[in-house]
Amino acid sequence: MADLSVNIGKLQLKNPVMTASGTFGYGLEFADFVNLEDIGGIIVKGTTLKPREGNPYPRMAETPQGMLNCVGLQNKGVDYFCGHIYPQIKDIRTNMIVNVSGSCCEDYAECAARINELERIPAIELNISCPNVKQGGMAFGVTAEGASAVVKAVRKAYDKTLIVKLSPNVTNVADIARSVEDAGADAVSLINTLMGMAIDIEKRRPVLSIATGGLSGPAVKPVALRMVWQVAKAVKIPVVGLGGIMNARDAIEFLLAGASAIEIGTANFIDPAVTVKVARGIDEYLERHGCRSVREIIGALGE
Amino acid sequence: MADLSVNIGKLQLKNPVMTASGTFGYGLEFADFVNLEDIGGIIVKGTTLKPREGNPYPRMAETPQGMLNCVGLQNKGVDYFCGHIYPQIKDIRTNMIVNVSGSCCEDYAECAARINELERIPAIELNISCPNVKQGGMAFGVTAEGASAVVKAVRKAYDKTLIVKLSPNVTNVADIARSVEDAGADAVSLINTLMGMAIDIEKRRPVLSIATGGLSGPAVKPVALRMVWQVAKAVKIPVVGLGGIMNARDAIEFLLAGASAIEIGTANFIDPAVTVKVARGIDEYLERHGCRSVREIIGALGE
Amino acid sequence: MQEFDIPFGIYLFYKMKKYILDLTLTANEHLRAGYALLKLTHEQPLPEMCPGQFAELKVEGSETTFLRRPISINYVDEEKNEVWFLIHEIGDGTRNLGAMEVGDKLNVVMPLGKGFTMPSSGDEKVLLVGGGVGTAPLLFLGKEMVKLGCRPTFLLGGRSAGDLMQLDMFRALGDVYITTEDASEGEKGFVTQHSVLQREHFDRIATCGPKPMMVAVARYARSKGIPCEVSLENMMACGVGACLCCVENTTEGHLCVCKEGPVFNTNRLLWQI
Amino acid sequence: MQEFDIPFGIYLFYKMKKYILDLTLTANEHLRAGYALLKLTHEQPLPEMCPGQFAELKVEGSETTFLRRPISINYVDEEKNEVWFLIHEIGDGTRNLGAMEVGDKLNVVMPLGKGFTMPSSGDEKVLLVGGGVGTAPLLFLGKEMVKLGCRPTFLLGGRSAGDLMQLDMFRALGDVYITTEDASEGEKGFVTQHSVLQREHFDRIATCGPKPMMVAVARYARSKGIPCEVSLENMMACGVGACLCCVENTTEGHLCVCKEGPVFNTNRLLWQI
Ligand SMILES: Cc1cc2nc3c(=O)[nH]c(=O)nc-3n(C[C@H](O)[C@H](O)[C@H](O)COP(=O)(O)OP(=O)(O)OC[C@H]3O[C@@H](n4cnc5c(N)ncnc54)[C@H](O)[C@@H]3O)c2cc1C
Ligand SMILES: Cc1cc2nc3c(=O)[nH]c(=O)nc-3n(C[C@H](O)[C@H](O)[C@H](O)COP(=O)(O)OP(=O)(O)OC[C@H]3O[C@@H](n4cnc5c(N)ncnc54)[C@H](O)[C@@H]3O)c2cc1C
Ligand SMILES: Cc1cc2nc3c(=O)[nH]c(=O)nc-3n(C[C@H](O)[C@H](O)[C@H](O)COP(=O)(O)O)c2cc1C
Ligand SMILES: Cc1cc2nc3c(=O)[nH]c(=O)nc-3n(C[C@H](O)[C@H](O)[C@H](O)COP(=O)(O)O)c2cc1C
Ligand code: FES
Ligand code: FES
Repeated sequence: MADLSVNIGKLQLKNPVMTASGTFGYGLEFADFVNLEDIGGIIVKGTTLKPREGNPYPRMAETPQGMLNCVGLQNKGVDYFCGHIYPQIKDIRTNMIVNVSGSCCEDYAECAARINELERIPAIELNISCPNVKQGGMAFGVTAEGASAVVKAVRKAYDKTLIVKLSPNVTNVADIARSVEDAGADAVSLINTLMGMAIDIEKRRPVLSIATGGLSGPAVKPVALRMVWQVAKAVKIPVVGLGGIMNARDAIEFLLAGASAIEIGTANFIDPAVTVKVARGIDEYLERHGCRSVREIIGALGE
Repeated sequence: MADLSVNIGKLQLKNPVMTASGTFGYGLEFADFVNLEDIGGIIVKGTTLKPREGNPYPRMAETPQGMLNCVGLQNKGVDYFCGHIYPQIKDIRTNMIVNVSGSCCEDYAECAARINELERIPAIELNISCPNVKQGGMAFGVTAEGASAVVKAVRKAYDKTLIVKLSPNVTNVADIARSVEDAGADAVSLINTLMGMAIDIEKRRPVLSIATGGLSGPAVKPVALRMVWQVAKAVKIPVVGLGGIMNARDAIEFLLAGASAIEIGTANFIDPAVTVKVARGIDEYLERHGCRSVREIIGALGE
Repeated sequence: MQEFDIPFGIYLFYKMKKYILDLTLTANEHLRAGYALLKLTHEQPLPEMCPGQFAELKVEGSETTFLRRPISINYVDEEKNEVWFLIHEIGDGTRNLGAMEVGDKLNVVMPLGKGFTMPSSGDEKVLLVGGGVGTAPLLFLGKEMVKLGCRPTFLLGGRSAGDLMQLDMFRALGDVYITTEDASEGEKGFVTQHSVLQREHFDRIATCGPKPMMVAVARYARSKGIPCEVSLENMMACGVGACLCCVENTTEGHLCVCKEGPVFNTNRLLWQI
Repeated sequence: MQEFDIPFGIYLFYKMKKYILDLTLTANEHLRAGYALLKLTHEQPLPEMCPGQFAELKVEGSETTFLRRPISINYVDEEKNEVWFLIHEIGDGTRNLGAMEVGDKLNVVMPLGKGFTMPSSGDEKVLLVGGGVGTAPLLFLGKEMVKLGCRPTFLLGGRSAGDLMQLDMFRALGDVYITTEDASEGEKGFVTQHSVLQREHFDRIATCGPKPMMVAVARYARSKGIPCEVSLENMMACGVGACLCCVENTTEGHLCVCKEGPVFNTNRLLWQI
């Protein structure tokens, strides 16, 4: 068995496989299918300062090798998280990471500050890229200035590992990555969903309640991989790669493109045990290629 | 049979189905499979002022429900087109439209001026969005200023129908659409390919010769549809929709989203006769829904 | 650790463990055009399941089907170690399922969701109302009720006689009343127009079928003050309460049909009843 | 109107019309592990095809196969109105093709590309060199040469005896020489080491197989001044010269393998021979 451990800032992962926010609940929903402690990190649902009901139904549409969602950050707010969810997940022996969202810098910072107090949460992932909420969300993620402002605000309030999740719905993702690096992020993760749409031609109206939603799954993998490659070349901080990863082969593509770790989202819906299979598959690949550590293949892309 | 005719600027199409540049050659390659005159318009290969050899091999990678290409505008230049191709295609009784590319405003304008002289070419599609060439190409397509400059230059040199093809690799496609509308475009078409990447994990290098390429096919359809919808709301000129259209249902989604016509690209590789099938399928849908004309469903999207 | 403190009001249904299983098809019976009854088994004893719960089926060989498909548990044959799914072939996914052949493997995640409330005594008079493929979960429900000593009453509706499936099995479990819109079997009309509703009193109603039917049943139940549970459909992605795609508007806010349901007491729903 | 004035140096091969056909599988013979010989027919007479041409096959039921797959025409049986494809199962697409069952439909676009140059007289001594699945087009080529009165010489290579397929059919057409790397059949070594190359003189060589083999054959041909044609592989999308994805570097610039090839005279290639 190869050494699968990687570091993201001060965060130590036993393997580079994490779960993507919004697709793995609080981990507990998958406890029947996988040993949660075999996963490098679990990034839980998007959490906001105040509770949110999310968008009306329908929130989901299937697309060719992908899906659209417009959940819209439904969650019971950070207080509920700290009081009710945290006690249930704090003893899971892997990195439990909270995905934090907001609609203004203050909200983001206050939410992060609250989570900073939770001993067993070693990192947050700042979601500045959600396409499914009217205010804030993606707005921060699409300009270097917006991204920088929110990261600076959170950085003051949060002293553990700060991962910033980038939007793919931009002209130049490397610029935005550099701006959040300068603003103090410990790592970036990408991609969040691509903004898309589906139409019901019989009813002649959008399938989703708010017309548009975020595209995820294998369909977006080529775009995600390109962006991870561009960002890994542009910044010095670690990059976490995601978008359409279905198996170990996909995961290794992201590692080779320069990602220090990866996240698995939509694939959990197709195979609830996919995470541990990917970790095992990476190990097999390393063995086959005579690598002692997964770190040997991170960014190891020839011409 | 419903009335399938639509207008794009001064251009009259017998039906809203066109072929996407770079995927249908000069039409002749498909003459064994479909009656070319049953297609609303044929947009031929990207043409540049000077001949181009394109990128080295490999230029193609298959992806989940899509493909990447980095052909890089291989073509023999506008002189060769005018002298050798035009005589062969000028008598095909449908709209033969030339897709024009360049690396600076002058090249675009000169190329367009040459094509302006060809009697049987009623329109050009200006490709300001090719992700596969180093200079120019997409660079023009990703800023409102760049797009506006090249459209203004071409508008002076070209007096027939000018369709401008937009890049999806941008933060705000509606802004760019508005800027080319203001610069004098008669119509916009979108989307060109999304920039993506694929990696060969055994060889540990990118699959494509220039690392990245343009993603097309069903995988991109949700993104394309969303952008067409956004642009159709933002501009008054007609919108031509494309990206992943495989069948009549897909085409109708684009029409409902606000496209006055559609283009079919990658689907021609899967079924060389798809174009006429889509035209027929649109007709059947209209009959079934009691519509006399396809124009009744353009932009007819409820909430 | 795996216990949930009711976040979002979600709770585990009998804390039942969920499994990912590769089942083997033992029979595919085409009960009528467009409907397939799949019978599947496993080399291990099948897990415990409750009526109203469902499974997420992985569709193989369909280029257009990306996500799993939620299908109710139609019946469990403990002796044969079989689980049955009744499939209405309405799209590519269900058509591929309906085309399965004996010996084929089917990957399922199950059992999922919260099923019907079981009667607290054998004396309860329970009415089970189904329409179309919505009759599927009622067969298993009826069977489990019989085990508890109940004799359920079934009220099944269809457009015409040919629409009704598995009638023999229903009849073996309890009284069966039928309505058809064309009067080809039973009384003419919709289920809520059936005379048995006037004649008899019920302590509890469970229903599954097209939404207009379920709304009408719920309205009847409310008018009589009878507790009523409905099994809802919804577009699902994860099936385990993780993605929050499949919400229903309830008195407690947005609840996930896959986890808090698919069975809900109508009192919790914000339907216009 | 459909005639091409050699744009990009591309010309129509005998101006042959291309068809989209739904063929029916009449046999699937597993010649050895991982290789399937598909025999297909059509209710109409099959179109005219030339050796070296290929077809684009639509793979059904594979979630990961999006594009068609280019496969050489292995053989045409005019009497039975059959076309054969020899499939090496190396990925999802070819594995799905290899799993086809008698009676299944296969959608093909054919015939595509430019095949081998045929000898100008029956007196020409032609050497056909193949390796691995690259022997596939040589069977059809040999057959057509025999029709012209030639007796072709086949030189076939493999790692070991079990790798060689359709030997009986080759032997019925001409002399067959074999090399295997493990000496389990014929001479030991690579095809270019076979003694027949020293003993006999050939007027023309055609080859198909792994690139290193084809390069070695081309080098031999050049050293002897013999005209040599090779059949190239390439990643294809359209298969008809429309997308320009499948280029090979030639003395005339980038040429499409699907339209200007797949067969090229080695003089036109920029290979390091
Ligand atoms: C808890 C639950 C239990 C179910 N039990 C059964 C059952 O026992 N037997 C059975 O035949 N079906 C059942 N269904 C419905 C079944 O899941 C859908 O019919 C199936 O997913 C359709 O897939 P498809 O690929 O065939 O159709 P698609 O091509 O995906 O869709 C065809 C049409 O059906 C609609 N549709 C698709 N999925 C759903 C859905 N989940 N809910 C409502 N409409 C949908 C689409 O919008 C579209 O108009 C159940 C659904 C749920 C949520
Ligand atoms: C003109 C032509 C004629 C051919 N004739 C035959 C034939 O008669 N019999 C036969 O078995 N095969 C033939 N091939 C090769 C065949 O097309 C590929 O093996 C097939 O496309 C692989 O598809 P797949 O889905 O099984 O593999 P994939 O999963 O797509 O790929 C598996 C591996 O093979 C490589 N590969 C895929 N396609 C090609 C290709 N076209 N060329 C080179 N490498 C590729 C991939 O990079 C990957 O490493 C021919 C190819 C061409 C271009
Ligand atoms: C149903 C659903 C809900 C999601 N919710 C969130 C969220 O709350 N916060 C977030 O940052 N990303 C969210 N995402 C985005 C995913 O974390 C991930 O970035 C995206 O799905 C791409 O990865 P994938 O293709 O592996 O799914 C969500 C995605 C899905 C499908
Ligand atoms: C092989 C290939 C070559 C292309 N060449 C061009 C081109 O020369 N000019 C252009 O504007 N678009 C070109 N495109 C983009 C298509 O015209 C189209 O915008 C894109 O493929 C999306 O549509 P689709 O999903 O229907 O293919 C090319 C696409 C492909 C796949
Ligand atoms: S389907 Fe994911 S929460 Fe219900
Ligand atoms: S595959 Fe399209 S040009 Fe050859």
